Amino acid sequence: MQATSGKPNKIRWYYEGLSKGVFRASKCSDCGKFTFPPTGCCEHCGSWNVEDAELSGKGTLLFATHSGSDASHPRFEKAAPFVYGHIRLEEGPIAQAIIQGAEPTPEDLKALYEKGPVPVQAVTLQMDDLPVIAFKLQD
Amino acid sequence: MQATSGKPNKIRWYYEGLSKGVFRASKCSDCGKFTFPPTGCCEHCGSWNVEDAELSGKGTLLFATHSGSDASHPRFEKAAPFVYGHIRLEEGPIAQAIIQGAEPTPEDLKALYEKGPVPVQAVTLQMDDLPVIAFKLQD
Amino acid sequence: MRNQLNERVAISGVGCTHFGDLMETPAIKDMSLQELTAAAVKEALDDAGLSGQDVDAVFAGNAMVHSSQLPATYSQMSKWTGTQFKAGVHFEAQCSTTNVGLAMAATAIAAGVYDTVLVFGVESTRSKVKDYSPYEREPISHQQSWLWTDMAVNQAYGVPQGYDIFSSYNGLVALGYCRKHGISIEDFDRGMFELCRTRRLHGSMNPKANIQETMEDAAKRKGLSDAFEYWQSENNPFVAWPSRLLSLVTTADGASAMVLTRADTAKSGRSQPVEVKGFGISASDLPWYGEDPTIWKNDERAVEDAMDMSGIKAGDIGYLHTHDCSHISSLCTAELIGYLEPGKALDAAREGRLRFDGDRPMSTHGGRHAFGHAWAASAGSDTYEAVLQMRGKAGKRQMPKPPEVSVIHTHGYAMIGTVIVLGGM
Amino acid sequence: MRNQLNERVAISGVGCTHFGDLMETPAIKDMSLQELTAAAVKEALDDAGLSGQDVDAVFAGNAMVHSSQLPATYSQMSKWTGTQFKAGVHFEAQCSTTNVGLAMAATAIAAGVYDTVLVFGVESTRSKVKDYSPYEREPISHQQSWLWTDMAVNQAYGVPQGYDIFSSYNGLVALGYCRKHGISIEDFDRGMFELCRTRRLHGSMNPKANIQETMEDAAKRKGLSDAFEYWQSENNPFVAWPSRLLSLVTTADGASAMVLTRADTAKSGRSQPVEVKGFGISASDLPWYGEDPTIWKNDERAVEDAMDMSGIKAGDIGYLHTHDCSHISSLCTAELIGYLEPGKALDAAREGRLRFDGDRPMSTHGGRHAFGHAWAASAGSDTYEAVLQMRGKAGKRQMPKPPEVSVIHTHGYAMIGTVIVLGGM
Ligand SMILES: [Zn+2]
Ligand SMILES: [Zn+2]
Repeated sequence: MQATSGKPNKIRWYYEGLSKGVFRASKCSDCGKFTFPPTGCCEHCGSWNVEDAELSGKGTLLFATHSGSDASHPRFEKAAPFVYGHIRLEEGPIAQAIIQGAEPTPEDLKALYEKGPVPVQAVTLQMDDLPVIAFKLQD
Repeated sequence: MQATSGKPNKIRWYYEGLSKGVFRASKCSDCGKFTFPPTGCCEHCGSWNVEDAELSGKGTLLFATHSGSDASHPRFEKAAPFVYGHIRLEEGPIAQAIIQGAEPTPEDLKALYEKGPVPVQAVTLQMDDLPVIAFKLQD
Repeated sequence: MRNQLNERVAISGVGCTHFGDLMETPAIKDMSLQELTAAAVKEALDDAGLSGQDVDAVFAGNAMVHSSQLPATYSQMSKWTGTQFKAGVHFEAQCSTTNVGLAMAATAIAAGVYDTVLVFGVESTRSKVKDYSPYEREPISHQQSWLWTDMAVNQAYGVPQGYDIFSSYNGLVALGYCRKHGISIEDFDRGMFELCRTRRLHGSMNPKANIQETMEDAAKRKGLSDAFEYWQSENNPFVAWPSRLLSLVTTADGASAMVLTRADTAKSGRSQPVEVKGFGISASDLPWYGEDPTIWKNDERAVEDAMDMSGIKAGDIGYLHTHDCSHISSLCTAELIGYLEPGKALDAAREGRLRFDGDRPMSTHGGRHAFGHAWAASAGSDTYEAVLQMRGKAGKRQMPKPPEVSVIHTHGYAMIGTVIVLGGM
Repeated sequence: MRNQLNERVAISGVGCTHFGDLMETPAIKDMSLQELTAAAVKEALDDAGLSGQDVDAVFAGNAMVHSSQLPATYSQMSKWTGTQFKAGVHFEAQCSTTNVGLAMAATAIAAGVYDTVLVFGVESTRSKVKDYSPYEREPISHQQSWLWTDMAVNQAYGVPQGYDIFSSYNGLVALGYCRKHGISIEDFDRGMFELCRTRRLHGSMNPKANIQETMEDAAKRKGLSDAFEYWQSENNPFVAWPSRLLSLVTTADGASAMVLTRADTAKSGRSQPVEVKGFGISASDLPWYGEDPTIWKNDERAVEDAMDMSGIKAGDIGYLHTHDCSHISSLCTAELIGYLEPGKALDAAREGRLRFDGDRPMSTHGGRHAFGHAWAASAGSDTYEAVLQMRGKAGKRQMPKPPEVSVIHTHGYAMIGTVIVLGGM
């Protein structure tokens, strides 16, 4: 997890992974749980004994709604409004992220809600200045 | 002390005075001391029973040094470096402000230091965006 | 932790300004943040019968330093509040600020250090310092406001990746609630309407509220005869389906203050004191909930700690405020606390039970929507309301029977659940 | 106020990073503020033999939110320090931050609420967030740095009217000191040189210091054989006559942390605990002094309260740090405390009495000039040094006889005098 400067910067490391379609996390050697996205400490038990890890990107979309139509951040001006979802990842972590494969309309969202949990796969959206994680509906 | 909008804003009121060469303060009706520049509360005893007041602008320069040569604020880029002094006002308050009538050189400042306390008079410096108080050497 | 207060602590004075816009609202128009703060502080000190020189310490709350540009707030406010030379600190726990300040003040008194502590919160969410002016302000754009507010949200991985407050705090929670309790989207929408109608009613009875117009009057103003028609109209779009705009916070500028003191001296003050019986605080980064969006672990911890410290049970609560930047989230918290039956919060709203004159009164000042939200000042406005209700001094919106025990829950953004328990003395 | 701690409180762990530049200094280069914080926290928790999940509350210090952009610091750091779901608050008292946090933590423990509290401070004074990047930083210009730092100074009337930190904190104080004690400007200059030389010596013995080069080595590097010649050269201009550049703070990025706990459980920790015997805090707006620039009323109050709470006298102090953003101000404070004889501080510097091996050791880490200054992290670095000295673990710069009582004074900018008293257990 050496960053470009030769020093550890986990945040840079995460985004460098994302730009290559790799979903980086850290895994606790004590309790075995994942911290996603990665830090240098286990968010569950506080152990500093964590290792670099990669996640499959597989997950289940539990609920989906949408963002505001005016982006709250300049990075997302072109993208807003977007579908935003609540996801359980295969390896355990819960994530919230942009969802691809549905429109941010009450109709699409209601259909998704009535359908219940559906499988999703993480993908990388390359924004103007940063790669961003998103999840694509799988059916 | 009504500000332009019809509501009290003591800060605006102070600067409006300054732009006319008037040195505004508040005076405590309980302990009789001045709060300069003005607030709505006596800085000495905590009383809310304060009245608008004007100061004469007369004072005594106790010590003088100079500012940095690179202004720490854009407003003072043209003025820096300037002589900066520690002043006892006739009405009691202590003030620190720009001093006019001496150069910010070790020579001038040493001469001022060796001379000891000297009388000064408040004047208004009109900066690009705001009037600023300064004190002029009186001899 | 032992989770007890070794000595009894009381609130002996409270103050709160009108919540509104420093550039528009007549009651606070053109005031500096120094003067806005002083107005709340003066009310609290007068209420306690004290001056700024009588307090031992000042806990100065302000969250969005980008709009206020007044860090070291303890010293910048000291000549405006008469508190020169007192101990101080500037702190923030975002929208929990003032009540986290109350907790810190309570510990400083119960530790034996201070006898009297002034806590205040001040915020401008509507405008910022103009250029380098010492008094001119200018409005903040919608995006600027969220950029600065969202600085409190995970800056490494949350905000950069598309985090959206409306989704996380409203839409997903709403869907989780409907799914869990088998509530239809239509019933949800009707329940949210009724809750907002109650909050608007409360706001209309509160001369300090940001919005004092009832939903019925808003409908009339728009030429609609029916408030629910107004609710479902283009005046109230979905901000995060199925949650609508009027289920949200309205932003405001404002200040609040409280004076805390040793309980044994509080009774000799000017006004009826209220005891700080307990508190609980628990912070969490995103995501704020696991698979079930209605259960927030940080709230569970905060509630548990506050209940434990104060020794009260849910049935003892006579008045409750839960943080309602998001109305649906506030109902989840009320159910978590046990004030409302699980899954029945919307029914309670529809039945008017959450009104000031109902059997489960909540947020009688109008809450974050009608009273308005001024980040660091808001928790103090909630406490202010609770103290007024407990004293029987809440004016038109006074609960018929003043509560003996009040609980105030707030969410400090991004995220810190904070619960305080107040009791009569 | 009663000014006592109802229960005994100890520091059971301390941590501090290298102070330097996140964009340049090898030991911390390219670290995020989250990682910089975690490094200090890990050291403190390891020192105490605890994990983040063992603490009850986190007091998160950060002063210059404009450079860090991490408000709600308690939650933004929680996954980097293992402290999810703990109580928290973000606070600042500028350059007193970490020690004001220590005082707040001590009250929270002595009140009976928490058993263990983590306090940290983190700051970047050298760089800021670049654009909207979650990890890239860029350097701050001199003017930008002062604009943001001076936001802590009276924004109504101080900064807008030409306030200058170098004048207020150095030049005027120096002149007041010389006048009061009949010291010539030449003797003043020589005394300031000797003080700086001592601090540089201390920095050279501290592997975490911002400047580890002695004055002699700096002179050599410039091709000068004599350190005093270097002092009087163009390398060391007057920044506020008669005060020179090298009598000032050097800015840095850094983080510090401490773990506070009940004294009765502290001894079962991993390292030798140190007791928090007392503290005093007093804030003041400008001007910080009256006619006599050497006497600051806020410091008088803070010193008096800390002495009173701890029950110590000046003669009990074995190690002293006074805030030395301005070296002359730091000497005035040492005289105010009674550690040095009035008017004799410059003599003490010349005689080497202020060195780690002298009879009046001060700022053995190198102080704000050599160790460097990272606003909210700095007071914690002073406490870190005091704890190391008291444990006999300060390496090359270890005082021959570890002090039994240490006093740490800091000035939170603009202005809050803060004094803490530490004692052996
Ligand atoms: Zn673990
Ligand atoms: Zn007075």
